[in-house]
Amino acid sequence: MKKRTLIALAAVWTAALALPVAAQNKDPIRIGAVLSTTGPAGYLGDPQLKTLQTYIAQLNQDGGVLGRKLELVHYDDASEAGKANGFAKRLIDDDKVDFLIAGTTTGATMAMAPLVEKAGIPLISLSGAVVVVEPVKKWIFKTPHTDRMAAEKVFEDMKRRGFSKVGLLSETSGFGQSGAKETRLVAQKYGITLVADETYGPKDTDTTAQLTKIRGVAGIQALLVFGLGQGPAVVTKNAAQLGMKLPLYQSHGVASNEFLKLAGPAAEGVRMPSPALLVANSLAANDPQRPLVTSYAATYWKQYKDEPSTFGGYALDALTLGLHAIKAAGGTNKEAVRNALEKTRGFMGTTGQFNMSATDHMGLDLSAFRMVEVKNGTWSLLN
Amino acid sequence: MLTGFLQFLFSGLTVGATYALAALGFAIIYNSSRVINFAQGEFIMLGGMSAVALTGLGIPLPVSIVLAIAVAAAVGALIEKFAIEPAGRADVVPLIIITIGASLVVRGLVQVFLGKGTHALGAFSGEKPFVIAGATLLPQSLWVLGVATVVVAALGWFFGYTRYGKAMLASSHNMLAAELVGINTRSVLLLSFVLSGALGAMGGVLLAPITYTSYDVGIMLGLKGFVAATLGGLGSGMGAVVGGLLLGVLEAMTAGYISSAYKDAMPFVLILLVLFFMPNGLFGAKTTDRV
Amino acid sequence: MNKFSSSTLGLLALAAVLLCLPLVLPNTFYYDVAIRIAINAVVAIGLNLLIGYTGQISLGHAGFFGLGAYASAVLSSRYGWPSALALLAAAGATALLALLVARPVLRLKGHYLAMATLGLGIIIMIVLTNEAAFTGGPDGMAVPPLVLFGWEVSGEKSWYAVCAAVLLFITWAAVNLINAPGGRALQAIHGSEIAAFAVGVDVTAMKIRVFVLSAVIASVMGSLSAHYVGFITPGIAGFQHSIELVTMVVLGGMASVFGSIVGAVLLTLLPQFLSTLEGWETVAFGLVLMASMIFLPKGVVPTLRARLRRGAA
Amino acid sequence: MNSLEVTALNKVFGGLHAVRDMSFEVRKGAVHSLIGPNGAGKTTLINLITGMYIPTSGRVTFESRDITGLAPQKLPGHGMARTFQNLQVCMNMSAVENVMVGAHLRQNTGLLAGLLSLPGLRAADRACRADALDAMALAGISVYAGAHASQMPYGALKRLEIARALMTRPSMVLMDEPAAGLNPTETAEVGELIQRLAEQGLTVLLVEHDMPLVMRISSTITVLNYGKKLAEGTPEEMRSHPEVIAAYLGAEVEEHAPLPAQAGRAPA
Repeated sequence: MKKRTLIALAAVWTAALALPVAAQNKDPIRIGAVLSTTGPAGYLGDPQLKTLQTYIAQLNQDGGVLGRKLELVHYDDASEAGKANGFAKRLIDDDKVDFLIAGTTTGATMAMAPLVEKAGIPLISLSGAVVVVEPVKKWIFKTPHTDRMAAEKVFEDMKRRGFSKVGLLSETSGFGQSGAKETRLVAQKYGITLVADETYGPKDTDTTAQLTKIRGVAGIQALLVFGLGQGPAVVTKNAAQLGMKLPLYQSHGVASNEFLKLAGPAAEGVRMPSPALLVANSLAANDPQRPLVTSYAATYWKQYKDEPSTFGGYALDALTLGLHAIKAAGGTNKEAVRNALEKTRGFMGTTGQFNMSATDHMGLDLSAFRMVEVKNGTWSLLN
Repeated sequence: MLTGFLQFLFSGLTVGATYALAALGFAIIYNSSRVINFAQGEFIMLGGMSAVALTGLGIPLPVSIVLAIAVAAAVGALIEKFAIEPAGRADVVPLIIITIGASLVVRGLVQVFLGKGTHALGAFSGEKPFVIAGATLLPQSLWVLGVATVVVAALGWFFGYTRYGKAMLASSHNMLAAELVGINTRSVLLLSFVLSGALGAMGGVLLAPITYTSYDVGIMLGLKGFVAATLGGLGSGMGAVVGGLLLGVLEAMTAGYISSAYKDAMPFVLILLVLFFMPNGLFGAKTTDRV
Repeated sequence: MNKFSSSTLGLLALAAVLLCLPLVLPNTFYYDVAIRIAINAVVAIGLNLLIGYTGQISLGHAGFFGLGAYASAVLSSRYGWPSALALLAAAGATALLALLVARPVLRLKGHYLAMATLGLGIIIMIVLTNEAAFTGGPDGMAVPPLVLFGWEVSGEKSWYAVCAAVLLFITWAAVNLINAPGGRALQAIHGSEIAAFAVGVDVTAMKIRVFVLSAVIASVMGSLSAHYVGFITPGIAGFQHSIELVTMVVLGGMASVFGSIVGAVLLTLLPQFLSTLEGWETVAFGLVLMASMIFLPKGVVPTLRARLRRGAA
Repeated sequence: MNSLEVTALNKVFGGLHAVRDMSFEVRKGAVHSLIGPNGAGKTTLINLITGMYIPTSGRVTFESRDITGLAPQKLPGHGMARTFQNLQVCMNMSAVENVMVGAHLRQNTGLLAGLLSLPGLRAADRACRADALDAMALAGISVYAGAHASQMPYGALKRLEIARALMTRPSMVLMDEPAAGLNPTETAEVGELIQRLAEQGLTVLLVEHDMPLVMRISSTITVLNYGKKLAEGTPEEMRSHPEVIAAYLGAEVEEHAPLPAQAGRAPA
């Protein structure tokens, strides 16, 4: 074993193991975050982390909260629920954080749930599935709309257009499958029968096979695609390629300008439920959400030269909700902060108006969603 | 019902052509070094992503494409120089881990510099699909199939009729014998990585307009390329092409006729069945133990 | 210092470390890391019997880990089986699948064997993802706590005790096997299959037995890990996890039981230290993998042992 | 009484008729040598007998039991052991362990038994280690008792393989060029070893190129050429047999004048 190679290897290992561990000091309000900034859900977690970092820095310049500086301790769970569980334990036991903003994906949130409930520390989740808050868990709240709400908003619009035979094409990811489950549940409530039920893989590069099958279903009037990332864009382009005239609905998962860029002209006429953030400029002047969403969009653009995504908005709301509760509780006592969170009413966030209660740890209603349609390449608000 | 079948066939062949290019990349490297290059998928990703990044800087599409292929070829050379060569005569498992490490480094760098979003590359010649008996075919698919055939033919010529090509084949059968007759096997290994890097990038660039690209598309495409190469018989060029096309078509048929949920499982079920009955793949060379 | 006594020394050292650790660990987070290391080490030791000692490759062993975890979870939460029984049933089911697949798979050699096992692992993960009715699909499912003979194992300290005991037992058992006739037959297969034939070893049968053994060990640890974490997602059966397990075996040292433990320690700690690298973790993890395989092809423990022996000689 | 009988054995690899209608017997306790120029089919014949290759036609019986085409791992059970032309030693194990593996069929090789190190097993293992050391002593490599296989020279490894074969307690051993690559003193020692084993009643079938060794220790010699039996008999008969000399020195020698006596050059 040549001397030189052994030293080189020792250097690699000591460099990896000797990284500075965050200094501990008592004062600041410590916010723990476990987000997926790499792996399949990486593009969801990335804007969430950037939003937290930007706003915490800004708040610290304005003197922090209750005169205490804010400190963010973040770990990346690489879209793996097992790692999220491990890092949550590190935040609770080792870093001793005051509250958690964690769980880009539903899987990660549910993996941390048993820990949080046992340790007794508030966690605000950024994941979409309704299972996060149903049945209600004492210490767990969430800011994103649920997939059930998205399905209901879509079915409301379909009923108005007289559609009753609808197809469902869902993604085999956490978001897609729980969305599909909720869609199947609420369909009858709106007198809609699902005449087709197909799936596609999150990283699929071609869905013409599934679409050809759906197109062949007799009497089908519309298609709901439940997924996020590149999948729905591939479906939209394939539908155009096949010359399908079927009205196409998407989930709030793709309510972002990235979808327009990817789908291109094929997206014309596509409808979806979307948070206010996407159509900030076309909101009515007196709309209570307008100032919030426009300032968030401006702040994010100034910092990253990129449009904010709805998923980043969930993180901002979680941060403001958490700090609002700490102010209301006058400190970072976990039980007090939890109670304050539960009593939050009429709180305006980028996602919508939060009216929490002992039985509803999300507090959003259908008004938080706006139906939008793609008209000549941009989003237009439908009322 | 014909339109359905034709549609499945077209989409299968398009995706299959990329699997074939990836499988060829595997075969070339396996041939000259017995290394299974798990970073092959990242070359495909690198092709697509660098083309998107370059066009984003305003560089015209054709130039961006050539540069993207060059970038992937250069990365292939770097991996060979700094990972495969220092490893020397390591055996199968450590070499597999080294190439996986290399794929992590490539993916990590692209993720940091080109971000995590999904990108699309403009189609080479428009988006208006051709309609054949009800089934539609994108012009880009023709580009994929056309370029793939040209590349396969060129490789057939290179390995069959040029001195350097034959040198590469010789060193794949017996590294020592090749060295004894004066073939610089080190540069053969380097060329094989450069060539398969370029091949992978070509596949990535061709497919990007149809299927988008992001920093992590390489993982599944690489695995499918490995399945296609093994299906055809490791190290056999013909096997790689046939394996790739067969895989793409069968995948589309599974999605169409069986269940779209198990589309991704099909290649692996297929490879298990093939290996159970033909332990050396469809065209792989039979090897008997010499005692 | 012949091989046998150095292993007893190793066993005593391991026992000592496992006993003293609780005095040193500052809070339950460090227990959590120790527990994950113990679980990974046991799976790595089982896998090392297959890869290091018998010379067969498996790039899909996380599939058996995931199968054990999900079988245990489904049986205990959806069908109300007592968790100990569910764990054994899960191990039985995994053994059956491993047995079914082993015969055709183990006829293959080198890269084809790597491909077949890789495919097997991915198929298992896709099935776990798609059969949402049982497994809760991609969002995973909750797992009730482990009840061993009436004692509900909860809290880091009791879990640490269970996992440390299992690690000590498996290390002791693996060292026994290596020095027993069965272990020697496995190593003979790795040395030269033809020599093994010549002394009457039924090579295929032995390969199948060690494949099933390592699959069962992975399944049992999958079940334990599921009960410990309390929530599982299909990702635990994925390709990434399989590669981590193989890297632990190879980095620690092929054909070295204590090497697998060292490999497990290094690979489990690494993400914790790399987590402060903000976005560069993937690059760093890749570089560490490559550097270790290039500079330490024989693995950490065998290289140190060779250094020691050369130093002493 | 014959321990091995080969009748009308044929093996065809594609176009090549490697072994052609081969019949011969090996008497119990004899040292029977198979000689012939390179490519005569000697190793193929051994591999056919020991089940490495499946015969195209013909029959092989060992101690009056038909073992034609029997799987190689079944033969040690019936008392037949072998060594190999190109060394088959497990370099990942110590010398003693290599020899102990020879006792595989007599030991409890269950994995569970091994894992739990059941009481009987540890005692049996100690006995097996002692037997292995005896076998190594017999083979004249006791000096390597503590060594690892990878540290041993080629000559010692050749004899390690013999020791391993002996550990299976065979009644017959097929040795494929045991003296290949050995220096003269080592070759002499192997010769004595084979004779000692034959005296203890072991039947030996030897494939060897070292003529002095073959002539000194063989009781019968069979000469092969192009897969056919050319001649068979005692060493003296073979020494002067015209066809054997022709086969070895090549037919064209016949046309020129016979070679003067001191033609051979000293070995390089």
